[in-house]
Amino acid sequence: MDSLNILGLIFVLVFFGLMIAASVVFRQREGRKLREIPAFTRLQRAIGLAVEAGSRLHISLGRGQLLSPQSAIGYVGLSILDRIARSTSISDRPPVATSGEGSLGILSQDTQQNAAKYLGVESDPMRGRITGLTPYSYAAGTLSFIQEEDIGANLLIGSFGNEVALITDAAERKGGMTLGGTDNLTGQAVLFATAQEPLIGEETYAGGAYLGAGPMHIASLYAQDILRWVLIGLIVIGAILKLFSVL
Amino acid sequence: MNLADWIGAFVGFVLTLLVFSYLIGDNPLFRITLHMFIGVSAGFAAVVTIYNIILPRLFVPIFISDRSEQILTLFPLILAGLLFTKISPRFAFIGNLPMSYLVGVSAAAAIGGAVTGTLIPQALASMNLFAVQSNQAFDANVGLRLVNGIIILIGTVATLAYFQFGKLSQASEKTQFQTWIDGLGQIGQVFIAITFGFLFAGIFSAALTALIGRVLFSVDFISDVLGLFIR
Amino acid sequence: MRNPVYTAIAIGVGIVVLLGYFLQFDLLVNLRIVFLEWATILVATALLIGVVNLFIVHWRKSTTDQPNRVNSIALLAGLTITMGVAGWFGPTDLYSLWIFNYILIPIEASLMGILSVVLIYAGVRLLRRKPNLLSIVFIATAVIILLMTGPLFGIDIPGLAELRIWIGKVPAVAGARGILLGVSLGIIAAGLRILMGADRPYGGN
Amino acid sequence: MEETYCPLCGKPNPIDNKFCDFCLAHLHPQEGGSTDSEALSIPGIEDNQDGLGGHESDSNVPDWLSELQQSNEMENEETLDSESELGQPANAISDWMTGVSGDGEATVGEVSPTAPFLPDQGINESQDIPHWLNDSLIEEEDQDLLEDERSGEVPLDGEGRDVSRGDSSSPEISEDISSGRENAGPLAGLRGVLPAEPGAARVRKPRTYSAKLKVSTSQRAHIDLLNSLLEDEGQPQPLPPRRSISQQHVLRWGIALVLLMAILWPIVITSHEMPFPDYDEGSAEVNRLISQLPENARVLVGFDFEPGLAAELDTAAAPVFDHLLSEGALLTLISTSPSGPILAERFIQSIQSDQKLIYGLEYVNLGYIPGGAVGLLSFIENPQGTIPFTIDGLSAWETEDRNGLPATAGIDQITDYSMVILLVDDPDTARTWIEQLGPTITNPQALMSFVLITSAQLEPVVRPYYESSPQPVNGLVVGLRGGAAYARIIGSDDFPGRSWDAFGMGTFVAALLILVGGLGYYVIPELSRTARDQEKVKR
Repeated sequence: MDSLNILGLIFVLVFFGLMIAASVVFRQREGRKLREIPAFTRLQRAIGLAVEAGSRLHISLGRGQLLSPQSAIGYVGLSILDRIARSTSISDRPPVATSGEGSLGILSQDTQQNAAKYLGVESDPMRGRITGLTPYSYAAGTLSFIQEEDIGANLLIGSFGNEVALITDAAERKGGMTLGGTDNLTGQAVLFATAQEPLIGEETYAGGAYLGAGPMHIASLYAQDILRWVLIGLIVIGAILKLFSVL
Repeated sequence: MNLADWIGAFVGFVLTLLVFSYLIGDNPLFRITLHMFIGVSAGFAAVVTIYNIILPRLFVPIFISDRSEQILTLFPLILAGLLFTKISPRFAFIGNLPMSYLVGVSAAAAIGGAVTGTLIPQALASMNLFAVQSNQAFDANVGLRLVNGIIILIGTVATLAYFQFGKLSQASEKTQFQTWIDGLGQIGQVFIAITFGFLFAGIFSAALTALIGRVLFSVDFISDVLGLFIR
Repeated sequence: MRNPVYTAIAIGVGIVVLLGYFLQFDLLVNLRIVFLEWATILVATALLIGVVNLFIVHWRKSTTDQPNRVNSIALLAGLTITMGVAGWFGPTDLYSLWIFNYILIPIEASLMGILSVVLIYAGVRLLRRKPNLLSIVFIATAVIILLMTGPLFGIDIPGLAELRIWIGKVPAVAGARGILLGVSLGIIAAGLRILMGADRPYGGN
Repeated sequence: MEETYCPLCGKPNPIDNKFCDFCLAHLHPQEGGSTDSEALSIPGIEDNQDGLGGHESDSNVPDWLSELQQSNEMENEETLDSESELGQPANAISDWMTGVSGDGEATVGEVSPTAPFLPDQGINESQDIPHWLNDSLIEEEDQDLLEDERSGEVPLDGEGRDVSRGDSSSPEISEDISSGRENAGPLAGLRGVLPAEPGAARVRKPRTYSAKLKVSTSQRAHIDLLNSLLEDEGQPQPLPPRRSISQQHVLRWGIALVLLMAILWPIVITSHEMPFPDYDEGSAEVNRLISQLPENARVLVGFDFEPGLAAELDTAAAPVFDHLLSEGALLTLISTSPSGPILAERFIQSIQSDQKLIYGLEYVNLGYIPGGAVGLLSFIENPQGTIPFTIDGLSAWETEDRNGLPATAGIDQITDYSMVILLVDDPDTARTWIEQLGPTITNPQALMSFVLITSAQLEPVVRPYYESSPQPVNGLVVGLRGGAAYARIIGSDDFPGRSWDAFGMGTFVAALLILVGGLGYYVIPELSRTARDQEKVKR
């Protein structure tokens, strides 16, 4: 088990090194192009349309526990919230974030406040709402929020289970666009069928890079791409070694 | 059934109908029910948290533990106190300290959890499919297991390849390698669709069972009430 | 003006906890356990702050003259009564169980029941919205699994039951594993961005 | 059930909508695709556009050529129209020509050759012309000129705007060229002769031009058109009324109704036509493991599901717990979600009616472990240190200086339990438990077994663990199906047959709805679209 732990640490350190290297290299010259993810392309258009039409953008951050791997998707949601808040805060109706976990709610308020400070405008704590504290009550609260507000586009980037179908259904009834991505397998299956623009698995984590949240987001995608093949190589080699009982 | 159960069954029946009214369309009664639900579930979550964490971990050690444990408990007590300033927008900045602490710990926990809880076990599981000789030396179905193992391996690799973000060549024309990777990604998509389809059917089964549960409850309640009057 | 203190705290604590996961030195492991223990208490505190936040927001809504105030009143009533009863008698007392059994479960289970209609609706419309190979494979798999999960009136379609088991054992596992591995790569990247200070979701920036 | 998708915002709209309900964009792009016709997509002139539709086929003709063709055709159409409508003789053209040539001054002025095609009824001075162009601003002599022009009784199409839109100089030029015949000189009688020096022969005193704005009839008509366009722009277009009952509503209602009927039928009829599943390996394994438990075995039970799934997990777990309690097991209840402890208590209460369990003696509720995976690992490594008290504040464990509860007596570490049963609905929670408990379970020295009772949605996530070797999961009861299989194994009559029947009907109807409805929803609009396309081609 110890050797596996060391292997894990090496993996993380290599990841770290690759991210730094990619950010340094691509600061000096243009990096490779990213493949197109249609959902993000349409999202950018939807953001523009929503700002023009004076309707709200709603970012749902999910209910991921902060002390588990589910927190990571929450952070991705927060960086997207930050990016959007900085670009649309000047409009009449800045984006509103809903979350289903106490600490995520506080972080969403902090993120909005940072964005407001950056733009030099007043921040409103009501833009980071906690709509429920258990999965289904969170879905219920977000459903009511969508029904009551005039929302142009809903971004569901966070940890959701099957209850997310209630949110996407409410958004569809209201006629708003829904883009959804989560880390939870059942949540992904539901989003695949119900969201207008579903994101699959790792695609959700690339949201920051595709929406221009910072160079480190793009750098981390390159690191992911390299380590993906390293991982594939390790699995294939390991399988072959297992087959011949070497390992 | 005693009176409390009768009242409870009636309340449950009415609430079930109110929620089902959403199937006809959104309505104010449905929203009131939802809000009540949010309140009740938040109330339970708060009480269980107080009973299970705040009291035994934050306050009890202060009174009944030894000195060193008391001092150790002071840190989270102070951090929790600072965090409570987040309630007021004016003093919210004081709460940034515990929040940055929490974010640091949680990011590390996420990485640690992903590596030790998913990355290593899932990769090992993919490799172990091929450990046929050591464990199943006398298994007649070794061939079949191998074929299944190869399919799982291809599926896993193809699904991972599907997520490739960067284009492999700068040129506008696709290189052969890029075409090959794209093809692998397409295979990966099929595996993803199968997984989602399976999960979707499972989720539906779970939701259907919940629906059946509510319908059974309502039918039983109605028949009980009718039974009362007919008797 | 960014406050470097907060960033330093996040990075410092994060690195200690991360190393504690992989390196089995007593000091590191103990520090990790203590830091996580404190963080657990903070998460619980944050949940209570969430409840207070919910209360304040809806208190304000219910005291202003606006059309949705009755919703806020319902929420406040649910919250205070539950906290009062469960807090006073204990969360597993009979009174608390009455609220749980006859208010919480009927609403949540009914919402789950509604989900079944929502899911069929989504399934019916999927092919129209996204007419591609993925949707066809998705629908076909879902239909096969659904048919073979239930008893199907005792009709035995040869091969279909075996197909269901095989799908669950082989291709569905492969897809799930690929997705999980991809997600864990994403998690590591997102976590490392925080530990580098590239993402700072906490306040004070 | 037909729908079309907005090319701009991508939202679904009823097929017969012209404009998107959501963003008001054109739903059906203008066919023909020329910029001219697009620019002219104004309600008032759509008919005329249809008349131009014939040019669609000439897509490979150069623009300039197609424009010329277009203008010629229009000219012909208009002439014909005017004749038929007003009964004017075919030589009406010569009338206006004479009229113009008769008044030499007028030709020098800005009288456009298009004047005769302009509608006199289309000009409504009082209403249609902006105040800055009102007659009061126009000189009197120009007024006269206008009068002259108007008195020409030009044969015109009724739809003034339509005609004026097609108004360009090219038809007039071609008309001039084709019909102009030289009257005198050596070229007399010949058509299409260019005048040697137009106007040179007409000697006259240079006239004084007014600095005031002069507006010819054609300009006036153009102004009229522009004005009407501007007015149209200014006036809010009536939004296509959003139907309160849309196709989506009907579809939803239909699905809900069919599904409810399908599950109500077996519940009301209570016919029990659906056979229980024959054999389920995972459930059989759980049954075997429970049967092998020693007397008064300590069993740790994890309740990690949402209250919404209580119906499924309660029903699936009921036969398992019937069996477990009949073996005399003592239970420790635990959870990693806040609602877990209450669900656990509720479940125990629900089975109490059959077998009275005494709190503390036969079962104990430890409440919930916070911190997800971290908390769970901590509990597995050190149960007593992680959760020292029960949910109601009692000391949970037996220690040197404290008496514990009988249900947990003898438990010092996690491996002292004979079995761990987890009721779970979330894939991440399930994986967390399996990954954290895995090393303990797969240890060949361990005597503890790990059994899962899961919601149906978790099957692809948990089955690989059950199938793998060594097994981190020793037994598996999946959803209602697994519960029914278990009930059959132990020969229990308690399993609700009504639920199973309704479940069978529900899954069958759902599969049918998705398959037939999905295909119908996709195919019918496709078919009707093809039919429409064919109709268009025919037309």
